[in-house]
Amino acid sequence: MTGAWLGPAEWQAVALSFKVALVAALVSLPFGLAAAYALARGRFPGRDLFSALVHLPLVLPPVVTGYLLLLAFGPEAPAGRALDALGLPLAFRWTGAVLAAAVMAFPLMVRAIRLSLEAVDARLEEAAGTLGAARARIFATVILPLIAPGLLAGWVLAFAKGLGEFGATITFVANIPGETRTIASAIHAFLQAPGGEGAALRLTLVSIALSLAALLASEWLARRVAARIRA
Amino acid sequence: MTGAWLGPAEWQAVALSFKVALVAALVSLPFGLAAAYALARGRFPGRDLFSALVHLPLVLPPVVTGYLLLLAFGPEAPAGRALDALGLPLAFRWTGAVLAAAVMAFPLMVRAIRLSLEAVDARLEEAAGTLGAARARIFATVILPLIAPGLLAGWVLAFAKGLGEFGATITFVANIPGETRTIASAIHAFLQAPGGEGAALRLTLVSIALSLAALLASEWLARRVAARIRA
Amino acid sequence: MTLEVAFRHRLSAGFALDVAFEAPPGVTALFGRSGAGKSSVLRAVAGLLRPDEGRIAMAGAPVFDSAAGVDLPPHRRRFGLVFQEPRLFPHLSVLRNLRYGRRALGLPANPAREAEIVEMLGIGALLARRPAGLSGGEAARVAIGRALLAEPRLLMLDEPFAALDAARREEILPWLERLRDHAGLPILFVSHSLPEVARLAARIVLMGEGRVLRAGPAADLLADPEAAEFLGPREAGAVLQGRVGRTAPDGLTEVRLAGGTLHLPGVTAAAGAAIPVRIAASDVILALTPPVGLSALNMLECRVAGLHRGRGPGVMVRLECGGEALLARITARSAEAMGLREGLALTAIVKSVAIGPADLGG
Amino acid sequence: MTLEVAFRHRLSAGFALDVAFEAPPGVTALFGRSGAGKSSVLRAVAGLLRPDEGRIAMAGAPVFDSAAGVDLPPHRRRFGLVFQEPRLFPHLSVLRNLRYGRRALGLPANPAREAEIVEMLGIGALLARRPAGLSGGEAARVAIGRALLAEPRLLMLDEPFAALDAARREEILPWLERLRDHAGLPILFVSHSLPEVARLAARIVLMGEGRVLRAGPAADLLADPEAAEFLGPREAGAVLQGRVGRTAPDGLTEVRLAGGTLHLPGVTAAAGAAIPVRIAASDVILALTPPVGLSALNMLECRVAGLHRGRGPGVMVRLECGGEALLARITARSAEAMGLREGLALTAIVKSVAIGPADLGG
Amino acid sequence: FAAASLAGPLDAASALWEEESGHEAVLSYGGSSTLARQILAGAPADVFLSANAAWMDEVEAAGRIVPGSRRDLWGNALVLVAAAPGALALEDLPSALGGGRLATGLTDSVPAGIYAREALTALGLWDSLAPRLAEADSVRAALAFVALGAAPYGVVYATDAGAEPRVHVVATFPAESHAPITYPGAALTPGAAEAFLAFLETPAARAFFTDAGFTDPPEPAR
Ligand SMILES: Nc1ncnc2c1ncn2[C@@H]1O[C@H](COP(=O)(O)OP(=O)(O)OP(=O)(O)O)[C@@H](O)[C@H]1O
Ligand SMILES: Nc1ncnc2c1ncn2[C@@H]1O[C@H](COP(=O)(O)OP(=O)(O)OP(=O)(O)O)[C@@H](O)[C@H]1O
Ligand SMILES: [Mg+2]
Ligand SMILES: [Mg+2]
Repeated sequence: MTGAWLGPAEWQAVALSFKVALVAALVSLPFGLAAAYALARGRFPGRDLFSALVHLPLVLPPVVTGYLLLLAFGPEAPAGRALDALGLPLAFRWTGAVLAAAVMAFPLMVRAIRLSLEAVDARLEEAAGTLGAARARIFATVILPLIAPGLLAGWVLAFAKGLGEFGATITFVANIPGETRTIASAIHAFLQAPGGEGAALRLTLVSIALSLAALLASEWLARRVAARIRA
Repeated sequence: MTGAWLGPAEWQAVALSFKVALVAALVSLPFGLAAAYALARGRFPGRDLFSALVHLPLVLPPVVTGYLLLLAFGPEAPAGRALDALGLPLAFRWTGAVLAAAVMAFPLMVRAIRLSLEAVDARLEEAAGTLGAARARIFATVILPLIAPGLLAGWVLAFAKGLGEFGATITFVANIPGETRTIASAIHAFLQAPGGEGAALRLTLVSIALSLAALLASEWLARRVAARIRA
Repeated sequence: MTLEVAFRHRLSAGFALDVAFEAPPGVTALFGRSGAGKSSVLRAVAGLLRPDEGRIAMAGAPVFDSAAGVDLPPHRRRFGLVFQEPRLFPHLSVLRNLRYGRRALGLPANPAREAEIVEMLGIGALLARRPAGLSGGEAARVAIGRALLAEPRLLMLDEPFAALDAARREEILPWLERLRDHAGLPILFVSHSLPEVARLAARIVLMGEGRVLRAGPAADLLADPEAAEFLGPREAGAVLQGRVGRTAPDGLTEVRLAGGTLHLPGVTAAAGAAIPVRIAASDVILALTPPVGLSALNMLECRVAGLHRGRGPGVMVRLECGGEALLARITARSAEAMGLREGLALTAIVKSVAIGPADLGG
Repeated sequence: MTLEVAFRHRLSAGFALDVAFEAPPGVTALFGRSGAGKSSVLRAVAGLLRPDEGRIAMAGAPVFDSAAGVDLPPHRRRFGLVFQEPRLFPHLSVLRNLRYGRRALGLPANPAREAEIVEMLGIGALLARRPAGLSGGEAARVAIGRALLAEPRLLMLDEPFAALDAARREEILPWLERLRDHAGLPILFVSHSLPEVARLAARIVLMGEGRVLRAGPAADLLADPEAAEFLGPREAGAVLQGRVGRTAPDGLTEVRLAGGTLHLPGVTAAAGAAIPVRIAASDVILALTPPVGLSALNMLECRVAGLHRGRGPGVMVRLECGGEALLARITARSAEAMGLREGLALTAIVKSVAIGPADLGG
Repeated sequence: FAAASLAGPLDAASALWEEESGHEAVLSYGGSSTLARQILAGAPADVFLSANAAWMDEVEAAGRIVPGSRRDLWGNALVLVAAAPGALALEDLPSALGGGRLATGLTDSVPAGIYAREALTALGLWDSLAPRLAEADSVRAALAFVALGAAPYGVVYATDAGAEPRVHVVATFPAESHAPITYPGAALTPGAAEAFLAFLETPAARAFFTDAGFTDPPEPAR
């Protein structure tokens, strides 16, 4: 899997994809955690609606999600303008690709974290409370370490999805070399033209290698976490 | 959300989507369970590779997955021919759409089930063993009931993904009304043709309604399962 | 620093709690059969169970009051609770489990106290380990240490010694006695062992089916022949006030009671100190005339104050020895043969070694 | 139907098991301090821990043999194990927990036995409930019932009564005695309560730091003054062979020993039956001349067979009463005052009610 | 199998054909590349209506079409659209863009993108505009960028521009600036498929397409 047969433009796509997937997975982690906590523990009206909203990117065709993102965060939309003013322009920028990837991966991440949260033994939280730990401390010192497997799993899913995401990304931020042309976009573009299969295959292999690396890292981390608890 | 403003062709797509998502989610459940079990408990060489393979549909652009499915299960491919001979033709049939949806949803389902499996208290399995239960019985009477939340979550993710899946489906089995033209394909097609936004929006709403219903059903079931354990 | 508890709570269609008692500084034992509601009361006091109605107050300040809408969360109450199961944090080492409370409360480290508690519990070799591999008794000890180190305003112990061997119990009990005597905090103690309860508790709350059957000073309850029905006749006994005298070179210490002097081994209290001495009813032998040539050193001159026939072949004899009450459980046959009747003077024989350290204190 | 256990296993860098003992039908007690390795031995016997090397065989057939490469999975061994924690299945009702073993083994339902066990454990009101809301003692009882109903070839009980009140223990112990006497299966019993062990166990395996310190018949070990060091001096005692005589209308039953006749309450065995009687060393008072006018009914004529000074103010006196050994623990001061020496004839006084049902059996 | 951009008029035309011939027409829309690959993999399609010639060439080269049945059915024009009405000389495009981007289809794969690149190259604008493109997955997506204000200008087909009320045609690329835009069709099976193709060339059928903005196929077919 050396780079000899990848052109510089392809390497650029690989590096960009890696960046986009990594940042998307990292940035969405706190939001995913918050949403998962609200869904697992919260008892608020509209909880089911919120759950549905979180699942939406899974249910809708990616193009629709991308279109909705364009409507909400396009340069003309209020949200887009506000972020732009805050120094975080999204339109046709890699940051937009990050948003698209994060949104598409969000339901997967939330579900993974939520399953872990639901498995946390409430009796340990009670014990922490009687030892003087407030809610926030219980969360940081008991819940968070115990849901590490779910966070890791959510992170891996989001990273993998970030590598593979294409429909929403291209619809939202197009396919601009060096800015928003990710591996997935590039593969898609190659497949659109007759004879592009070879280049598409090479990029596919790179993509698999990247995700395999992420996966191995996460499995290794998960085993360390599990070993800490068992030993 | 009455049908007055949906034409018969659109209703057909809705019914088909529902069927495809439902069947895909149900059929992939045992496979997802087996894969999750192997990943959570198995200690075999190539486990990480297997894990990577399971994640592949997430990492690859859906078009690539669809194309690979076409190459593997197309009418002229050996696997496709074999299944055809067994009375299970896939190519350009709704069964193929089921396969595409199931494959795309597989990583999500496996991860959900795996997280639940990893949370099962091994001490209960030990207890079952000393009471005379063989592995298979422990699986059926202890593990399976305890991972019900994960199975449900996996099922919902797969169903939602089945509704939203489009890239792999259209690439593998095209977009044939009544056979493989799902809601997502239809939405996509509407968006491609000038003036289709209205129809696309209506179908999107139907899709959201369907997934909301599935979600509510699953949350309700999950609460019942949890209540059974807590009360 | 007195804990006041009075609340009702419906746990299920068939089971409701309805309790009211007070726990001043010192040990208050919750005693009762399995399923009586002891752990549920502790949960309510700790803030883990929200009663339907009632009031729970510490030193006059309510931590829960349904009428006033007060309900402090557990961490604001600072009530330590050693649960019936260890509930250790699986992801933290034993040492970090022990220190969890201090860190949560922002208390400064207290290495001396930590070392003392680790030593007392015999968990020094386990500090670096994770809870998963600990034996049942090891985990129980770590859980005790974790609660003690958090320096709570109130300590609740739910059958803390159930998984411990007798020798370890004998190491922890004196420590708890010191804590009780010096820290001035209320301790709620749940145990199925009456000797332990008799040794530690100044007050006993006897529970049954979610209610308080009896509550009062341990000496009264243990010496009350009618409470024996709930405590179990084999466990009844009296608590007498003793004053420590000199300790002879052979290790026996004089303890003076109103009715005579006892010679007891293993007394650690200083000379001159007042200590309560529990004498189990089944450890007392009665003699019409003071016997001679007997290995038992301890004899008290008493007078029969009452006879209580229970079910079965036993009789509970209430004695009055120099103004204090003593209980003796003998067979009806002996009572008849000896012609026991109210007012009869006789000698109560107590084997010195039958009063072990587990029956001293109070 | 004898269990043979001999294996080594390294649990961690600092702790290794190295045990060998046999358990014939009847109760074999595993006794030892917390962390001694008792639960780990049970895990190995059950097939939940695979020893590094050794052999575990039941009725001559190995269930584990590292040399022969035999290692039956737990369900093929059919060894019942009541764990130190209840480990109930949270998703099943109490009733389905109880029936789990029978269903797994394909055994036909046995409503009579089920009713009997439910009644003995007092869990009839819980059958429809899920384990989550049970109290500690309730869960422990369900776990006992679940193992009993599976009709194992071997029963292992890991501190089964730790969470139970004395009254409930008294209901379960006779039942276990009947099981022991009639089912002919080996029972491994872990407990920190020596009275329980003395009552149930025919053999004792004394463990410490992963090794067997002593193993042998309970009567020998309990009467061995040197084993008292491990068992705790307060717990030492002798087991004598008695024969049940007639029961008087006042509820006292004659039990004839070689050295005399005891009058005991609460004996359930039929007249003519041979029963072992345990007399704790601390429950014996010695008299140079048979005293009169005493409430204690039980006196045995004995001769001093030996004196063992331990640490502290106590002396263990070994007595020979009609050919059987008896232990008495008295103070050194009394021994001196009475001029005790080997061969001296004297009377041992045992309070009848001091020998409760918990000390009968063996 | 038909290119997705033909959807509206083709639906109408095939409905008419069903009425007239009694045959049933089952239409499957998709991207030309997807459809071509499916045909190459053995899809049971009878007719292939492609949005570009290259993929039809592939299918023809693979021997999948009924010899002689290939024909160019329709043509289309390439236009420059903007969110605001007005007119713009094409050579002023780079300066008019300002800091914005020019929305197109993928310029090396999506047909409309390829035509756009040819046109911009021919007009000498490619070098200055290439770094300022926003290449979309489809013409529709490119159009959406303009319609939603994400990009000030876009290069799309005249047919798409006409159907989107939020954009306005500000310039039309000269036909000679790019390869002729054609929609070739071919029968993959003999019989009814060939009849259907023939039907599409009847005036009645053509009317649906001209109404939607399609032009006659450019002469001569490539
Ligand atoms: N997986 C393990 N890793 C390391 N040490 C272990 C492991 N399992 C058990 N031990 C240690 O082995 C010793 C024996 O444990 P075991 O549970 O058998 O004790 P036990 O005799 O049952 O004690 P208790 O009376 O407290 O239940 C303990 O010191 C324990 O910490
Ligand atoms: N959530 C609940 N739902 C229904 N019943 C409950 C619930 N929690 C406790 N109970 C019942 O309340 C009673 C009291 O339980 P609790 O745990 O307080 O008993 P306990 O006195 O601590 O007993 P033990 O000595 O066995 O630990 C029990 O019968 C128990 O089954
Ligand atoms: Mg309790
Ligand atoms: Mg143990």
